[in-house]
Amino acid sequence: MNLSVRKIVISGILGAISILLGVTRLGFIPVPTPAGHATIMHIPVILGAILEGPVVGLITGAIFGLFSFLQPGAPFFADPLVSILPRLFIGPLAYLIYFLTKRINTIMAYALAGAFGAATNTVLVMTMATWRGYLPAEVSISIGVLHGIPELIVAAILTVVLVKGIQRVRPVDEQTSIKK
Amino acid sequence: MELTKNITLGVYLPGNTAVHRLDPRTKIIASTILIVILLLINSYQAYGYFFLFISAVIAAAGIPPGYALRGLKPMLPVLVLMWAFQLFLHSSPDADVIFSWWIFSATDAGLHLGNMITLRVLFLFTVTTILTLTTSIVSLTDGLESLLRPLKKIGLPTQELVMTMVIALRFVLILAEELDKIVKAQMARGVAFDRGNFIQKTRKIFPVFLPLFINAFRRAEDLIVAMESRSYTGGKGRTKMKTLHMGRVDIACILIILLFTGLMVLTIFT
Amino acid sequence: MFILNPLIETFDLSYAYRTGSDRQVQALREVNMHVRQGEILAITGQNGSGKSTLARHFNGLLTPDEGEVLISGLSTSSRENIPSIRKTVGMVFQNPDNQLVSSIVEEDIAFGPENLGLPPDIIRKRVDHALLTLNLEHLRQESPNQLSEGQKQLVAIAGVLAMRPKCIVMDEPTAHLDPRSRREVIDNILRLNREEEITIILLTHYMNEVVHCDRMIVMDQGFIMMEGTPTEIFYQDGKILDYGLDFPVATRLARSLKLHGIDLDDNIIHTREIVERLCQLK
Amino acid sequence: MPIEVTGLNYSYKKGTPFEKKVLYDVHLRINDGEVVGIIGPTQSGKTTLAQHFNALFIPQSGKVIVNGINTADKKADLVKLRHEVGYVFQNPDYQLFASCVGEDIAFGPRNQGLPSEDVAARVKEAMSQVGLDYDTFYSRDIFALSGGQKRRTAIAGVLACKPKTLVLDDITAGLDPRGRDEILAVVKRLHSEKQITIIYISNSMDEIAELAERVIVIDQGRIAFDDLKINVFNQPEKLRDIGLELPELMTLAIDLHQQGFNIDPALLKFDEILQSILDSLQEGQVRE
Repeated sequence: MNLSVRKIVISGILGAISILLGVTRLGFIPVPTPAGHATIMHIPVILGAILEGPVVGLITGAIFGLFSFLQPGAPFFADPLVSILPRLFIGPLAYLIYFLTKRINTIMAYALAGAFGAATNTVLVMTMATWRGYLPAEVSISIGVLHGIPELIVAAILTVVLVKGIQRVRPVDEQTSIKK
Repeated sequence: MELTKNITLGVYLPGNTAVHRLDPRTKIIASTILIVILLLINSYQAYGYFFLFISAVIAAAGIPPGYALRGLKPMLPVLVLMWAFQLFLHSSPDADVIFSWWIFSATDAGLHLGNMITLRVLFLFTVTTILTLTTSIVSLTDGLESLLRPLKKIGLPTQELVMTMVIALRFVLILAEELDKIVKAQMARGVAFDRGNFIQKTRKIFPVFLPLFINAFRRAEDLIVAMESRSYTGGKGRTKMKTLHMGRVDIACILIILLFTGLMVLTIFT
Repeated sequence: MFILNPLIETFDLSYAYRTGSDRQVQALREVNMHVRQGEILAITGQNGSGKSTLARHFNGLLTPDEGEVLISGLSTSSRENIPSIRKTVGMVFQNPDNQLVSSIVEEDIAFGPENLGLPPDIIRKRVDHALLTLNLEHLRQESPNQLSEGQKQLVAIAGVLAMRPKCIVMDEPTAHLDPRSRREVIDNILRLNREEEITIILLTHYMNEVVHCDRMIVMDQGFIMMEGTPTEIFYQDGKILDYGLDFPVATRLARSLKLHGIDLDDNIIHTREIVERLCQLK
Repeated sequence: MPIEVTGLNYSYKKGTPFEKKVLYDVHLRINDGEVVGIIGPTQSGKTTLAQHFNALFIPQSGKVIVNGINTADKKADLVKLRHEVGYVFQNPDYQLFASCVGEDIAFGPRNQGLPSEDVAARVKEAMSQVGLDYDTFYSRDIFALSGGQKRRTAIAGVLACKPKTLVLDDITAGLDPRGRDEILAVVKRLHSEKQITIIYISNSMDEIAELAERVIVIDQGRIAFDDLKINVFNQPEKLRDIGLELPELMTLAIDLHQQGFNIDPALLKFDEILQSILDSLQEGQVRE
C-alpha cells in the first residue's frame, strides 16, 4: 500500500476535526431523546471516504477511534474493541455505498454514504458494547433506534452540504502531488 | 465566550519518576499487555491482583491516586446505569433472584456480570490514563512509529500512518481557535446557538461546519505543498533526529510485566 | 544574454490553472527571467499577478505547460531532478500555521533534514545551527501554538534553513504579520543572505521590503512587466502604480519634493537617504 | 449608542491551571459618531476588549453598558445588541459560507426574521455601501472573489443588519496595497455618509493615523493611552517601548525633527509632512 502526501495530510486534518468535535462537544447535536444528543463525530470520516477514498476514510476512522479510546466519552469506550474497531469500518463502508450509487445520482450517493456511515457507527458500536457485555441487547437496540435514526438523517444532510461546499475550493489541478 | 477553554489534548503530567523516564515503546507494550489481560480476566481474584499491581504502578509514577480517576467523574452516572442494566436486565435460566422491586428483579448472575464489566471499564480507564499521564502525546507517537516499523515489511505504510497522527495533533488546536472565531462571527450576525428546537438548532450547524471544513481543506492544500517542498515523499528513506533507547529500567519493566502476565494466565486457567 | 552564475533560469515559461469544466486561468505567460547566485531578488505584483505561481516553479511544485525552468542547470520537468532541486531551493509560505508539521519546534525544524535521510547526529547539528542562526534556541521545546505569528514564521524559515538550500523562496512571508514581526522577519532574511550566503527570492507587495533587495521584478497578469534594481524601477516612470503597487515612502516624498523644485537625486529609496540629503540642503 | 466600559477584567481559561489574565481594569467610553482607533501589539488584549462591545465576551468583573443595556444582564437581548454593534472579523473566511455573495449578505437580516423584500432591499443597500455592484456580484461564488472583495462582502454582511456601530478587527491583514486602499475608502465613506460609529482595530499605525480621530493604545491588557490622535502619536518613544512599529513616514519626520527641521512627528499625513519640509527648507534659505 502506498500513501500519497495528499492522503496523509487530509487524513490527519480530518482526524483533527473529529477530535475537535469530540472535545468541544460540538460533535453532539441536541436531539429529543432521553440521552439528549446525537453524535456527528464520524462526519469527517465519511467526508474523507467520499472525497479521498476508502483508505483516507479508514485512517480518519482510526484516529477518531484511537482518540475516543484515550479520552473516552462513555465508559465502555475504555474498551478498544468498542471504541476503535467499529470506527475502522465507517469510512470503507461509506465509500462502498458512494461508489455503488454515484452513477445513479451523485447527491443521492453522498446522502446514502452519509447515512450508511452513521448507521455503521451506531450499529457496530452498539453490537460491540452488547457483545462485550456492557449493555443488555434491549438497551442497545433502543439506544440504537433512538439515536441512530436522527444521527442517520443529520449525517445524510450534512454530508451532502459539506461535500458540495468543499468541492468548491478543491483544485481540479493536482499537479503538485508528485507520485513516485 | 471561550469554546477552547476546556480543550486538553492528552493529560500529560510532567514528572521525573522511573515510569516517566521509561522508553515510550516500553510503556506502549506494557499498556497493551495490560489491556489484553483486562479483556480476558473475569474473576474477583484476578481483579484483586490487578488492583495491587496497578496501585504499585500509580505509586511508582507519583500520580496522586485521585488524579488517576479524575477523568472518570463525568462518566459516573452512565457507569452506574451500566451496572444497573446488568443487575436487573441480565436473564439467565439458573440465576437466583437476590431481591425484587416493582417490575425489576436483580439476580446474582446479573450482579456478578455488572461488577465484572464495571471493574473492567474502571481498570481499562486507569491503564490508559496512567499511560497518557506519564507520556507526552508526542513521545507516544514516536514510540508508536518505532514499534510499528516491523509492519512495514508486510506492506503497511506505518511511518505515513503515524504522520497522519502527528498532523492531527498539530491541527487540533489550530482548528479549535478557528472554530471559536467562526462561531463568534456567526453570533455577531445574529445567530443564537442556544435558541430554537431540534431542527432549528441543527440548521445552525451549517454556517459553522461549512467554513470549518472548507478552511480545513484549504489548510490541507497549503500543507501538502509545504511538505512536498520540504522534500517529503512519504516514509521511504526518511530518518529520525531523535532515536529511542531502551535501558536497563525498560528491560526490568518488561520482565515485571511478563511475570505479572504469567500470574494472570495462571488465575485465568485455574 | 549571458548571465554569470545563474541559479534559476526560466525560458518562455507559461502555465495555466485548470479550474473545472475546461476553464483555464492563464497564470504565467512566456516568462523569461533568471536568479543570480547570492542575490536578493524581489518579485512584486498585486494579488493574482502570478508571482506565487512563478515561485512554485522554482522547486518543482509546479512544472511548466510550455517552456522550461532550470535550477542549477537541471530542468524541473524531469521528475528524477526533483529531489535534488528541492535540496537546492527551499520555500517558505505565507501562513506559518499551514507549513509547520510537528507540535514541537525542534522536531519541526528536523522534518526537512529527516526527509533527506540524513543520519541523526547530522540532523541534530543542522537543527541546532538553524535554531542558533534565527535566535530560536529558547523556544526549541515549545509548541508552535504557543508562539507569536512572527516566531512561527521564523521557525518555518529555520526548517528550510536546516535543509541547507542554496536559495530560499519566500512567498509573502510577512503578509500575515504585524508590523514589528514583519521587520524582524525581514531583518533575519537579510542576515541569512549576508552571513549564510543564501540566495533569497522575496515575494512581497510591501515596497519598504523591496528597497532592501538587489534587484526586483514587477509582475502583472502573468507577465513580467519590469525588471531592474529598485532605484531603476522606482525612478523610471510612474508605471509601477498601474500595476497596483506603491512607491516606497522615501521615493514618494522625494518625487513630490522634486516637483516642488527641490534638488534631489534620482536614486533615493531609503528613508535615511532622504533625511541625509535634506539635511545637506538645509 | 454610547459604549461604556467600567472596571473590566478578563482572564482566559479562568479556573483552570492555564488561566491567563488579558484585561486589567479597563475604563472607557465611546460616543455616537466617533471614529476610534484601537491599537496595540498582537495579543495585547484588543480583540478581547472589542468583543465585549457586542457581548461575544461577557465581563468577568466590571461592566459593559451598550446603549443603556448591561451585557451581563441575563434578560438582555444580546442578539438584538449584536445587530446594533456589528463586528467584522479579521479573516473573511471565518464568516463567509453561503453559495454566493448575495446569499451570504442576506444571512444576517434573515436571522432578524425580516420579510424577504426587506432582506433584498438591505442586501442591495449594503452592497452599494461597500462598492460591490449588485448585478455583477450578487450571484458570484464567494470563493471566486479577490481578497479585497471578500472583505467587502464580509463588511456588507454585517452592514445588512443595520448596525449603528461597526467594529472592524484588523480587516486589512494580508491585503495588497490596492485592496487595502479600497477597504479604507469604504470605511471612511461609511462614517461620513452614514454617521456609523467606527471602532477600528489594527496594529498598523499608518491605518489608524489615516482613519481615527481618537486613539486607544492597549498594552498588555491595560489602556496605555486614550486621547486624541495627535497627543498619542506625539509620544513616539513610549509607543516604541510598548512594541508598536512606528510608520516609516513618522520615523522620517522624527529624524528630520531631530536634525532641526520644524516638523511635528505626530502629523503623519503625507501632504502635511511634505508641506512642513518645504516650509522648513524655505525658512532655512530665507535665513541664509
